Amino acid sequence: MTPSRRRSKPLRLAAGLLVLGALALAGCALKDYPQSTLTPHSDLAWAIQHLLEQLTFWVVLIFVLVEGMLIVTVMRFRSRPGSPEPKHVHGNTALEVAWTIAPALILTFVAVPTVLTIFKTQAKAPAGSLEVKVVGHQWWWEFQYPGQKIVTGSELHVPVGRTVALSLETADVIHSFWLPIVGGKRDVVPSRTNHIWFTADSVGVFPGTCAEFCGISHANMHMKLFVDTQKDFDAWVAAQQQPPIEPDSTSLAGKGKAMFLEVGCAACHTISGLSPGIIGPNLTHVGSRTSIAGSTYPNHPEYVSQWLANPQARKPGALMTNLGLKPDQIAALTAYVESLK
Amino acid sequence: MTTTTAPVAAPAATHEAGSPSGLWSWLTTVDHKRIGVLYGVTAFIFFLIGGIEATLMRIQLAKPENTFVSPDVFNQLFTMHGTTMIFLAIMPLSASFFNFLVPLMIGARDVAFPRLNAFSYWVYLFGALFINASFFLGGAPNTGWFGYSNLTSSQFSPGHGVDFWAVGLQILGIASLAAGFNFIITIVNMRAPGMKLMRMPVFVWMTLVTSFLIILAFPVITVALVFLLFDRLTGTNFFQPAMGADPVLWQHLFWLFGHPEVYILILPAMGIVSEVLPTFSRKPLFGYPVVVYSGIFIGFMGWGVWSHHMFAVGLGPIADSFFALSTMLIAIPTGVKIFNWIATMWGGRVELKTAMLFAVGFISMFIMGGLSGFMHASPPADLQQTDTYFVVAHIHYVLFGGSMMGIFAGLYYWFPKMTGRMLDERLGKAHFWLTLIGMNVTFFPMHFVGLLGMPRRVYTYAPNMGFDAMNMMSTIGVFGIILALLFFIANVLKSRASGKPAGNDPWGGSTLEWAISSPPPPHNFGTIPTVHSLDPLWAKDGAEITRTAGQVRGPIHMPPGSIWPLVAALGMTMLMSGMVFGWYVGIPGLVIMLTGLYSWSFEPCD
Amino acid sequence: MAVAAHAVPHAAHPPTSTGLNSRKMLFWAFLGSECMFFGSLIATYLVYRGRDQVGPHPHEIFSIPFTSFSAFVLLMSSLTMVLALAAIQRGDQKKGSLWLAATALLGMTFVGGQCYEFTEFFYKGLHLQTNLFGSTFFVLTGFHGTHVTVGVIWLWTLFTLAVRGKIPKEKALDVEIAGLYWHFVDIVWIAIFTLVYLIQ
Amino acid sequence: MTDHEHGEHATSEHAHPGAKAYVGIAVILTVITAFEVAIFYIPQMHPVLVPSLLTLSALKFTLVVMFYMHLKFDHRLFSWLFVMPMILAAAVILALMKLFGVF
Ligand code: HEA
Ligand code: HEA
Ligand code: HEC
Ligand code: CUA
Ligand SMILES: [Cu+2]
Repeated sequence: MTPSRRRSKPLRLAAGLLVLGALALAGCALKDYPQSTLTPHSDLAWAIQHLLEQLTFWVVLIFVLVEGMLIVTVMRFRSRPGSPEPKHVHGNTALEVAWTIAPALILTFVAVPTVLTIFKTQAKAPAGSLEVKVVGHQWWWEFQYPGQKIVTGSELHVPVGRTVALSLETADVIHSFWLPIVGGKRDVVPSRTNHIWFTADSVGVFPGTCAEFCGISHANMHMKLFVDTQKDFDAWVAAQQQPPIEPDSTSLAGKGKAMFLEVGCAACHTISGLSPGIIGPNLTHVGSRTSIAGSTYPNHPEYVSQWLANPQARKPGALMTNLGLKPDQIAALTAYVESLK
Repeated sequence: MTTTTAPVAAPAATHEAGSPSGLWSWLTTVDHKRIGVLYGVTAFIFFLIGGIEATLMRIQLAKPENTFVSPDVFNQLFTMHGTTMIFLAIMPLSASFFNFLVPLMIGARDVAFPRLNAFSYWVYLFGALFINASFFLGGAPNTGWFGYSNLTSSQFSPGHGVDFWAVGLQILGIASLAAGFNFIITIVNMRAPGMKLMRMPVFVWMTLVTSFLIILAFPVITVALVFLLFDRLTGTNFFQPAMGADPVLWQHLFWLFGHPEVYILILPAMGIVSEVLPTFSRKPLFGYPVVVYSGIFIGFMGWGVWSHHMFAVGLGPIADSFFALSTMLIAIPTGVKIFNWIATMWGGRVELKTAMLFAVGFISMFIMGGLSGFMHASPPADLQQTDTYFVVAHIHYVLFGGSMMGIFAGLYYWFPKMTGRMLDERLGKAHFWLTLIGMNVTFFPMHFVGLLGMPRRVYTYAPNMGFDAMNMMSTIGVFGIILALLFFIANVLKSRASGKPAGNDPWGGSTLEWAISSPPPPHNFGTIPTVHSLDPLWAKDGAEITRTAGQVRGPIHMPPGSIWPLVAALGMTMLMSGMVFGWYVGIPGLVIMLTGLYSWSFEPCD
Repeated sequence: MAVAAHAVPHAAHPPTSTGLNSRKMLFWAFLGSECMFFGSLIATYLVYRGRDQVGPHPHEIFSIPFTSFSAFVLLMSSLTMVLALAAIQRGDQKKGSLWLAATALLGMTFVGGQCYEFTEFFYKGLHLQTNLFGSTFFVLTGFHGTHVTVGVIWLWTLFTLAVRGKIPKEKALDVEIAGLYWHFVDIVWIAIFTLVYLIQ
Repeated sequence: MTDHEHGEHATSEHAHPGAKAYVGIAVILTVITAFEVAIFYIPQMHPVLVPSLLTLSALKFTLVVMFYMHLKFDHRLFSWLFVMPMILAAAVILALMKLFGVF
């Protein structure tokens, strides 16, 4: 599907008007509603949007008609002094057949596009798509680019206009991967691998989140989608493929590096060539991210040191141990983490 | 209460003689009307508790990054809110109506198994107390009302919350099953002469369908919970992915139960509304057979749609399409019911008494909830909606706007029959309008906040997401609902203190219960009426039925009261709670249960 | 359920709408409900079959001759049960009690066989926790065995009553209902024997 | 027991088969069981193992329900009460097997 939308059909126009009218507050105000499902930015999201528009059209129509009928009936036949005793009508076959068939017809109008969309969106991803493996963890997302040999966390980078095929897995419990802007949810389920694919159609940064209750910090399991131009994406890939930055061993960051191995961070975090831990996010280029810890903290020295001092403070239940670090240790570690661009 | 050999006397005298009071008489009662009242009062209290839990959640969500309750407490709140509302409030409120009304409507003296009926109530009460006790014993369950595995495994949910939940639901399941069997047999076997199946009031039909759903759906959740408990208590592998298990099996078993369950919650309300509308339109139900068949069809179809709760799981396009189509199909019989209800009012003389207002409110709000359900039924669209507040909006329009409004319609309609006193119409109307406004202010914004990306079951949200205003609105709305409920409570208290006496038939209803005094005597009908038509009291012989129904001709045997159902229920609850508390509760429970059952079995019946 | 069913007042009930006995109807409804119970258990067994990474696997430990014998025993207990009922219905409590005892004994043989089988499997390394097969197999057959055990207790209760002459012809329904339960337990085993043991 | 029940029993009792028929059915059941086990052990039968075992056990099932549980002779309502849930249970089993890709 192409990004440009044609709404020639009157039905679609009406539907669009209804959606956009009824949901005026959504009115493309991505700025105000960054996680909105009503501002599609990919073929998948558009496919859903078209279906939603038709659904909304019918549903609103039925709603107006039936509620109208209800209200009119109640008003018109309200008991007034002197109203006659009603006739005892027991039914009317023709009428009853009619109002069985009418919904059945509407149902077909909805069912057909539904099934078509199901098969279209769940088809195999086109060959040559960018493959990314998503792994849900309590309570952060991991992204692996097997072709590019990149592992990162919480922030997914994709190029605009190229199909991205995600395969989705979990490391612990069920989560649900959801980036509203590019399409619907897919659960990540232990012992299963799920799939979803989309082609993002405009550049930008969009929030997403975990949508299946997954424990105490379910509310803090966010992520960000970066839709980059091909050029920016290539640059990002190239940067991620670099070995981690080697800080000067006398600098604060350098001290932090030593400490990283000393206090036990290495047990949980991978930094290429330095440590193999896999419990927490890969930190090789953590400094290049805009947010950390499931996008709950902006990536800023102040927040990083808060995080290191007490991971559970803002993110209850976070599975990173509170190592009881002293302020100077935190300062050094923060400097090191921030240096890992 | 022992054998009531009522003398051939005025009904009033029998009434006095046959209604002993005092605590003991309530503990030993096997009278379906008293059990109905017990169910109703208990369930309403749990409804308030569930509502208070909701209110606490709403306060927490009023503004972003609020810290009114801790995340863990929030998770306990929504889990217990859902569990309480569904299993401890709506289902038993419906059961309260089944109990009170079904024997009256079919012209019976009691249910088929009065002591089983008492047993069912006591099991429900003890199960409800048990599951709520968890709040004080180390934390309530916190994994949501559908407790998806493998989050519920002992690895990810150590502590006893989930055990309380699983054992509690098992106990409540026994209560529901007992009631389900009882009502099936009562309806099939205890009808008055001439009360053919197609002359039964729609409410009785819906009770029958609901009871079948109960006895067929609860075994499935029982098995799922057995697996869960085995996993947690003995280390089996039913939901252990590491051992090759698939946690999705839980979802299938749960929703195989769970979807029929939502029709268990709505069909009784549809039955109630089908009784209220004709009475206040002064016109028989339009298309009675079709309404009945639609109800049966809904109950039947309810078995083939469960995976619409699992569209995000990735079942594949064929399964998704199948379940989408079967789900959409349910819109047809539901629509038929709605059109028939409207047609019932069309050409009638619509009296907007409070009961009628709630019935019309039910239709109106249920359409809303049904249509959002219809939107969920389209899997691609649902992928954007599932697990967001859009679903929360759907469930509250069908459950609060539907089931609860229906139940209030029934309460206003039958309260005079149950207590002998009228409710105040002015307070009632205030209750209705405040409920209608309050619920829409609370739940309507949830559609939008959901479509705008707010997931459900989050204890907090960020300030820059655009969720603030609508959440605040929802929270404000709850206070409207609270106010409405306070009006209702005041109304009930006022009626108890100084309500107008109701007389036999304050509304001019068509069904048999209106032929006898309010509240009815323990034996219900002095003379069991013979039914010749669908609306017996509106038929030619209606006056005759009313005249004779109260007359007692000859001795009437009523089953004596018994304490053993309570004892057996207590023992059973203790036995099962032993899974959480240990053998020193379980073993005495077993002994008490066996004592109860044994004494019950060999107790002389009359 | 069983005991509850007993408790129903037998006398002084006005005739029922269908002319059918309420207790018997309750029991059929109960068996319908039980179908869903065992259906879910069997479904789980079948869904999980063959997903184990670790043994023992069914074909490694099932002993078909032994289980065939058990199945046969249970099948024959259905025969003795129906003969017991026929005797009681004729008013022959003596023969009735003998057949009841025979049924209970056959049931006990079956349960004994199951205990033996479980122990055997246990020694061959199949525990509840070993793998999915262990979990699903033991829970499914365990629930069936529990049903048989409840039935055995029920049968002995009836036996003591019949021996003391307390189940006259008019109370044949008490035996009939126990019989329904017993046959149901038997047919569940017919299903389990085929689906679990023979079709591996 | 009420007169009513007597009445109902009287009618159904007459129709009940006698001891001979019961034994006859037991013999059939035994033969079928033997046959089932035989199929299990005869390699030539393995291509049709599943369908034949299912058919045979369904046959056994039906015999017990119809004759030992008297459904054949009893009121139709009892058949409904039992057979509908049974069909539902079978449907659930099949649906779950399908959904989990067993077949
Ligand atoms: C009283 C309870 C009740 C009732 C009656 C319903 C009724 C329906 N429900 Fe709902 N549902 C719930 C309670 C209920 N539901 C609950 C509690 C959940 C959430 C569980 C959880 O996750 O916690 C849920 C979730 C839920 C989902 C899963 C959403 C998700 O999690 O992603 C779906 C998906 O299909 C759905 C669909 C439907 C449909 C199609 C109906 C239909 O029966 C509605 C039919 C009615 C109408 C359609 C309106 C009237 C009809 C007409 C006026 C005729 C013309 C109409 C048309 C042609 C469309 N429901
Ligand atoms: C029958 C069902 C039912 C009913 C009636 C309600 C009623 C309400 N629900 Fe319910 N709700 C569910 C069933 C129901 N809910 C279910 C199944 C879920 C899903 C749970 C899950 O995710 O697991 C849910 C989830 C749910 C959520 C989402 C939680 C989350 O996902 O994080 C919210 C949030 O606002 C909510 C709010 C409310 C509110 C405000 C009401 C109000 O209508 C409540 C009104 C009642 C009161 C306000 C009580 C009145 C109190 C008084 C009158 C006080 C007097 C008393 C004293 C003085 C002691 N509910
Ligand atoms: C017990 C394992 C463990 C240890 C030890 C540990 N971490 Fe972590 N770390 C985690 C986990 C798990 C997360 C993800 C938490 C979340 O977002 O919920 C994390 C997240 C982080 C993040 C945010 C990364 C991102 O992209 O989101 C940083 C930075 C970090 N840890 C640094 C450190 C440092 C520095 C140390 C040593 C002082 C350390 N960690 C020790 C497990 C650990
Ligand atoms: Cu992960 Cu919610
Ligand atoms: Cu559903």
